Amino acid sequence: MDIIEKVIQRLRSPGKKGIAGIWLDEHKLVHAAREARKSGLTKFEAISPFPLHDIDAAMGIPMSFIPWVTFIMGLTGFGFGTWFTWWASSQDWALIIGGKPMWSLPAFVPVMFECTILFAALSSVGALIWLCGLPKIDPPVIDPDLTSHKFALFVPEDDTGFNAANIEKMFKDMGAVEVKRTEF
Amino acid sequence: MKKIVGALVVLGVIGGGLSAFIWAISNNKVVIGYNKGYQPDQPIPFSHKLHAGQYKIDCKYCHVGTEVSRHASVPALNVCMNCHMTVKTDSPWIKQLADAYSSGKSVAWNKVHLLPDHVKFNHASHIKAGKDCTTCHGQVAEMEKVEQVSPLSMGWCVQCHRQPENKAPLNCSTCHY
Amino acid sequence: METQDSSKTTKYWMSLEQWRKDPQFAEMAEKEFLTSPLQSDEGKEGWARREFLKLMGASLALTTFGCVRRPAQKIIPYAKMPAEIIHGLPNIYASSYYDGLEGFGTLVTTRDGRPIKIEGNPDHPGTGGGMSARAHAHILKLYDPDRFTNAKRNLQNENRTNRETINVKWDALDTAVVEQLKKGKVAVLMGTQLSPTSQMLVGQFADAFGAKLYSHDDISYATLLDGQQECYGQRAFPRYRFDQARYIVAVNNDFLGTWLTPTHFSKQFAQGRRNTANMNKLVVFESLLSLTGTNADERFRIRPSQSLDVVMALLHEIIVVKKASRYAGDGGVQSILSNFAKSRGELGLDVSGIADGLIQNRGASLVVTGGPQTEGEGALALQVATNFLNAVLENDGKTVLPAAAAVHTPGTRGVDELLTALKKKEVSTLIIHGCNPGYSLPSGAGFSEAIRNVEMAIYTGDRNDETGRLCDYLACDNHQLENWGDVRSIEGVLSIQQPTIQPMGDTRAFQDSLMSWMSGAGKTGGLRGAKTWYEYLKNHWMQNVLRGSEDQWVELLQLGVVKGSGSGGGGRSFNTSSLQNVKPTQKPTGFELALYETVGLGDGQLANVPWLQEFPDPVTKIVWDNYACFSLRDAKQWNIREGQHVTVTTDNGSVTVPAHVQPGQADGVVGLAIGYGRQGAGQVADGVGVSAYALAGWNSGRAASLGMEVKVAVAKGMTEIACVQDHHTMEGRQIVVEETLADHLKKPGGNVHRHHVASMWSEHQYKGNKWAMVIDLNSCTGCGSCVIACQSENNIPVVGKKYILRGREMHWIRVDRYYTGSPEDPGVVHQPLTCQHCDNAPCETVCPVAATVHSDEGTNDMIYNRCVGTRYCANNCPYKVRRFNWFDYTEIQSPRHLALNPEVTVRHRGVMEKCTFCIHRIRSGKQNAKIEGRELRPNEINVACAQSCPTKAITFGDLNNTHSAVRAEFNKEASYSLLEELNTKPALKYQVKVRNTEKLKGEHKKHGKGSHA
Amino acid sequence: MIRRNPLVLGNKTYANVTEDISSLLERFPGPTYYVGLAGALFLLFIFLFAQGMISTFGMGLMGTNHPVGWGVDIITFVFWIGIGHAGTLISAVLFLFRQKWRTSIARTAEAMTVFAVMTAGVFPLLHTGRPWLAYWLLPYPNQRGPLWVNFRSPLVWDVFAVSTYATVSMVFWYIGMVPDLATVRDRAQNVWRKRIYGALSLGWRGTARNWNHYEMVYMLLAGLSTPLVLSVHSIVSFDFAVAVLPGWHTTIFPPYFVAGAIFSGFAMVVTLMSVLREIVPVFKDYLTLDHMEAMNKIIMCTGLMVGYAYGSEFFVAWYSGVEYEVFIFKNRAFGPYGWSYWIMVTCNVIIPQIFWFRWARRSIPTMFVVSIFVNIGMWFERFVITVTSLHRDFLPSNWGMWVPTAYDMGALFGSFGLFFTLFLLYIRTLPAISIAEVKPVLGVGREGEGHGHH
Repeated sequence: MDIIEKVIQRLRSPGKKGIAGIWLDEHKLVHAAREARKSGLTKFEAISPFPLHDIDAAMGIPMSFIPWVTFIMGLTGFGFGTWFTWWASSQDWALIIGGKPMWSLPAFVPVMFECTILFAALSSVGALIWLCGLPKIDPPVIDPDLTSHKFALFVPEDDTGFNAANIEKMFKDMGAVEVKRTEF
Repeated sequence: MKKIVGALVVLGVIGGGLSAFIWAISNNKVVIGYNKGYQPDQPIPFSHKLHAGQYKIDCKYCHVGTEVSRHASVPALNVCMNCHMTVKTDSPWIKQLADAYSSGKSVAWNKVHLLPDHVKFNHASHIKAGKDCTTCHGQVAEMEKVEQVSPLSMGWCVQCHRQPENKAPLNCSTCHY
Repeated sequence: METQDSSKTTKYWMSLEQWRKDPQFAEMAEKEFLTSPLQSDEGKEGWARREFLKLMGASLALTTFGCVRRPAQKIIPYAKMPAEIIHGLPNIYASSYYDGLEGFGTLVTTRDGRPIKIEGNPDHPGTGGGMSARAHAHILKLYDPDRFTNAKRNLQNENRTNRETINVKWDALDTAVVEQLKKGKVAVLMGTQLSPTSQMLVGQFADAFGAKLYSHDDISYATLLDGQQECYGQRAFPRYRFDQARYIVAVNNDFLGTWLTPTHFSKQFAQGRRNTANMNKLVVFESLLSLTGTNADERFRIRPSQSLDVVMALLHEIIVVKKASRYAGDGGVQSILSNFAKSRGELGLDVSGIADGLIQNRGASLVVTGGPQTEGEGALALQVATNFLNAVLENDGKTVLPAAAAVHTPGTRGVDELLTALKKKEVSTLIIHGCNPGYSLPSGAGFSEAIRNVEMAIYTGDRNDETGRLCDYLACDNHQLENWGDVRSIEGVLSIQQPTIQPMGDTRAFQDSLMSWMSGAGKTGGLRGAKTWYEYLKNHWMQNVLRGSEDQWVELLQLGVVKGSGSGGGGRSFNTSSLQNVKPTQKPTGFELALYETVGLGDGQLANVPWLQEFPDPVTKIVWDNYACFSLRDAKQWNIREGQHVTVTTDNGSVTVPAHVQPGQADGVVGLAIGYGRQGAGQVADGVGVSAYALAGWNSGRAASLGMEVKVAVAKGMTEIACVQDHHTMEGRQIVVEETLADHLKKPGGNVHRHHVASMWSEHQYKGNKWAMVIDLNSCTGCGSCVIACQSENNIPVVGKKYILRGREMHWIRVDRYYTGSPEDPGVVHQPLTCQHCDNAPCETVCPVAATVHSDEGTNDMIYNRCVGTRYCANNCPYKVRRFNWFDYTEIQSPRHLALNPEVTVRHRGVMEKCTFCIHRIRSGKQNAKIEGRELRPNEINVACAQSCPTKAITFGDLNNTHSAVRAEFNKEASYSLLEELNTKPALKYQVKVRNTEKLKGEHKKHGKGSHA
Repeated sequence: MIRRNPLVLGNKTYANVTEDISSLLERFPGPTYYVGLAGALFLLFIFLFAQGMISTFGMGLMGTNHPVGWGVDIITFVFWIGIGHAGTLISAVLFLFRQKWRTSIARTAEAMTVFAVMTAGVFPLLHTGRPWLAYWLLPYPNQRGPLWVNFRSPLVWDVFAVSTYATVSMVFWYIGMVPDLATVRDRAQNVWRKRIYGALSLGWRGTARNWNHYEMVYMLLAGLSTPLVLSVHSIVSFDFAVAVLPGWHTTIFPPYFVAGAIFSGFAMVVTLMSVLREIVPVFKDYLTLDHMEAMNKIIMCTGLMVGYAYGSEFFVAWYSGVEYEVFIFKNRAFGPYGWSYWIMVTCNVIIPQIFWFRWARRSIPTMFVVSIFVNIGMWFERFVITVTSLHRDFLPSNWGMWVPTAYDMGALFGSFGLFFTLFLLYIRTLPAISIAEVKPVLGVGREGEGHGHH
């Protein structure tokens, strides 16, 4: 029971306090993000209803390393498929089937292939969920329209060089339609 | 980094546990179902401990045909009566037995070791191969009430057939036809 | 011997008599099978099922199929274990049995006191272990739910319309019957008794009551007997030696399928065929396409009324044209032959070549004629002419031997005399046994009216069938498996019949009935002190055959047959004066009727056995129906389609039946099978087909159809005819390979196109046993005995007409029949097809759950309990031998389930099944060898189909054993694999079919070179 | 550069898009919807009844027999699996090819895939004689030795392929939907609604770091799905191609089946879209005639491909010189089931040729009718392959006919009930057009407007 509570605790991860600025134009957001980074902030987040291509560079987010997970797990899947078909068909219980040898490789290729894909795909998604910290139960939402047509930057209080006044000012300068102190 | 280590630890524990379970299930270390330990009451509390243990009556004296037939049949009442015509005739159980014998109604014993119909186990071949009754049935001579000590699952059968020293066939049609 | 050598094995079968010597058993001498588990409670009715289930609790357990929850089960052991029973081992008893006029030596397998299978006794000199489909199916008549279990009385009003049937105690029945018998004017109507002791007993019964004996068989061979009487002065069946004949002519005679003793004849025929260097030739003239016709080397289509003309034409050719007989100078013969000049011309066949063949094989030829379709005006003339032809060919004493014994009790008369007596009210008590005159006498005989004139009619049949409902008392006879008896087959083999089960109901042997009536009336003089039929029989044998030795009696019961009986020859002389009555007959101008007997149903007495109703006719492959057969030309002309209802009318009556268009049938002939249209025969038989006797005339004591003109009218309606084979030609594919004898002698298997196939895999090496089978298509006559043998052995269900129509037949071995050449006059080949146990089995590859895999002994195993039923294996089987359990076929009507073989799992709904090469026999054979601590003997293990085959066309055994028969056959040049180009590497090979003819009817399309992968 | 038409009509703003798509889930649909749902439920009931009867009493209720061991169940399985290819193809392959027009149809096409695969998946289970033991096809550890499955069997490949495909396409569909579910959650007023969609959206908030991983995974899934989608129908075709039967044992089957799958899948998408456009008029702005036309072009193209396959089969049969092959193809076209062959050719090859005309490609009624014909034709293609090959194979003594029963019909038509019930419930409960994906392409074809972000 303890474990379950701990898991729930984790999933409930309470928001951090901070300042959020809201824009209506994604280009302005990208610009603001770039500026925020220049100002030395590192832990700030950009929130948008759809992926923005330039934001990664603007925020200095490196390329996701999930492809490595995919690749390694794909290889694992392939290896597992190969080993398992070999082991089950020729080692654990060798049955004479259709006059074929116990280790009739071509017949096992589909299984090996599907194992590769399945391992790769599920582990990629698993990695996504893990890395995004999902699932989250009732996470704080800055503005419900952030999943519709608004764009936001959020700077947590524990960010390096956090200065509430400076940040509020910067956001306003950048054309934020709203700046608020909030939790995220 | 801590996250990754944590993930690996969690995955490792789950994977290890799962593998252990799979291994245990596949190798009869854990038996689910199959009525191992079944120990029903019998209409007449026949004691193997007394007959086979104390009096050392050979299994095959009562379970006739075991050396030639598929079945190690439960003895007909006339086998019981061979002795109990004279032995312990005043016991109420023996009276019940004698009644059943003379009326021809027989006794409905509860079957302890049950294989489904699609499994053709042959007692004679196993006896001929030098297997002792106790290999599968356990120390019946010490049992007051007979209990199923082996799982009688297919994996349990196969485990023994796989031992090279048993030279036992592993064809499906060895048992299923 | 090819199969097991019985004398050398420990104890192959046993008899109760051995135990009887035991003093304990001597006390029970009165009651055989006292210890049978089927013994019913005193005074209780019905099957003693409770006791049975007690016993079977262990072996017929509910199948759990992966279910882990324990079904609580009981074990109920015997209170007093019968000494001969070891639970789990079969007891095999030697016995015998006769079906119609065919006697079989049998080995009856019993399990815990219930017979489950009848097999041929390989020591029987007549059938040599071969069985017919009907003989196998007899086991299900024992377990027929519609069989009466005790004596019955029909309460009748004066008009003898039965309204009610009540049970009657045997005592009451005996009292009533004895009272009646004392009044005299007793008549006994019987089917031919092949039991010599029964014949004697009946004679004594007749003496005791002054009873008159009459004979009637549902399929009558009286004309054949009359012919023998006329020509040789002996009214008995001659013994035919087809094995000695090198040239056989059959005119409307189906000696391989239905005539007289077909199993015996098939064995002989195949013997004369297997050695191709000295192979016989079979020429068939016939109206319908019979099983014999399908095996002919040359076949000619004639109308039934032309049968005599064919024989006369042959005689003319031999005597007059070729002057190859001592009768060439006989003016009387010449003048009789000259009477047929006109009909010879009408026949329009050139028989010169056949005559040459017969002349060349003088003394080694054989002419047989006649069958149900030639009964009637002129039937006797046909038999006389045939006898004459055999005499001219000097076959008497060589291929036709004098009879072994009389077939009837002396003084037996024909059924026509009984009818006369009945009509004159000269009979007050009529006892009917062993025949079903109410069914098989045509309306012209007036039997149902005539029987009203008797005061009491007693029938020994076991159901209220056509005859039963005309009688006052049903003194139900035992089933043959419940009875003591003996059989002297037509070929003269003496065998003993011992019961293998206590009567399941309160029925009584016919002979016991006779004896109790005799003693009831105080006329026990002839019984020589015997109180029961068993004592009478034993006395008779001890005194007349065994010369008083008890050991011999025990040995007889173990062997079943009297060694050396049935041999011996002798000649006889033909009486030329019999030819005086051979005259041409009037021939009808329109359609002619040809009644015929089917291989499956025969006279219809086993019509309530579902196996036989679902037994594909060897020629038409149709099940569950009879039908009017038309030739292709007639069908076209009359616009008759398959299944179209037609009304067939004769002077005697009319029936409306579905039509069947039969290739190879003579034009202008309507064929209709007898044995169908039963009434009161049971739930299975009733309502299947129509009774052909409605059309038959009545001619001197026989149901006649010869020369009978019929009118055919297309009626409204269609019936779907259930045929298990939808397509009838080989499409030029290499399926059955035929060769002419000349080609075969030059190079056996020369017509087989061999394929060069390559595999990407290396092959498995089978180091231990490698089971294999060879089917010699040249020996196979297509009789289908294997089909029912397999059905009986392997608990194969019957699915019914509806599902046959949907293509759901379940037979593990089937006999494919293909027509070759022109559809009007095709050649026919038969091919038994079962699982080929391919080394590279396509079915195994595709099964997702490995429910069908190869064993290391080369068999393709089907594991029912693993099967989930994807049916992929069946799709991928190029031979389509796999059968699927579409529904739950395990619910078998009680007590038919008692015939199930406990060695073979009863298959659950939704699983696949197929031929296992009788894996249970392989297992038990190997286990026996192991228990006895020895190696398997070559040919020790045999499969049910091979065992049953009358012609021994199927060889089974271990390919890796250098001494096995199958190894020699497998490697013969004439052997080939079916669909070899697929590289499935079957463990079953076929051997080419050889035709003793110049040119094959359907030439195979030559295959192109190049491999088909 | 060719000037292209706008992908989304009506000058939508981001808020418009959110409103258009999400509001559907927030109000009760019109009567048409309920009529449709009632019809679908009725068919579903028939399906459940038929399959229930078959499972209870046995496969014998269907028309399958010897020699035709596979009938409606397998035909319909392949039919639905084929349909289940278009969704993944649209979302994955077109995604990799950067075809922006895919965005508005991808979601529904994927949903169709998932439902079609679900519908298809029922059939191989229920076509077995003992469906309650169908789990034996999985190689799970057991107490029988352990006894594994036969990895050489195409049916086991099927189990792997179809279950992998079902899993991956469901995950792909779901992952694609997570941001939209967050949108719906954030719009929700009702607390339960908020909770349900909140749980479904996994608490997604759309941070840039999340989007970074998200887009990568989406692309990876697309990349993995592409060989997967090709493999699935190839493996389904192995069910036939690996067998020895003439008419089945053909190397052309994998590409032939894949082309057929795309063909039938797009036809089903067109069928659904043309109906959806009518049920939800606002979708006309998203599912424009341009979208429909693009799909019709693919239908025509793949139709020609299957036509080529039909011809090529005959050529190969003739060229191989195998008498069984030659016979089976003659029998297909001119045997007792010849009518089905000609239905197939007419529906699949001839009728789609109307899409050479631009008006036909852009006429909703025309494309609806054609897509229905293609669906019929593709069912008959599988019928022709399954039944005509089985009913006359090597030994003429085995030849027989297959006649469907009422239960066959119930299983076939009832399966549409299952599919449409799921589909209609999906329309009502999940965003039918990808909100997050449409927004970036609003600007395509709209020159000089502020929304284009390039």
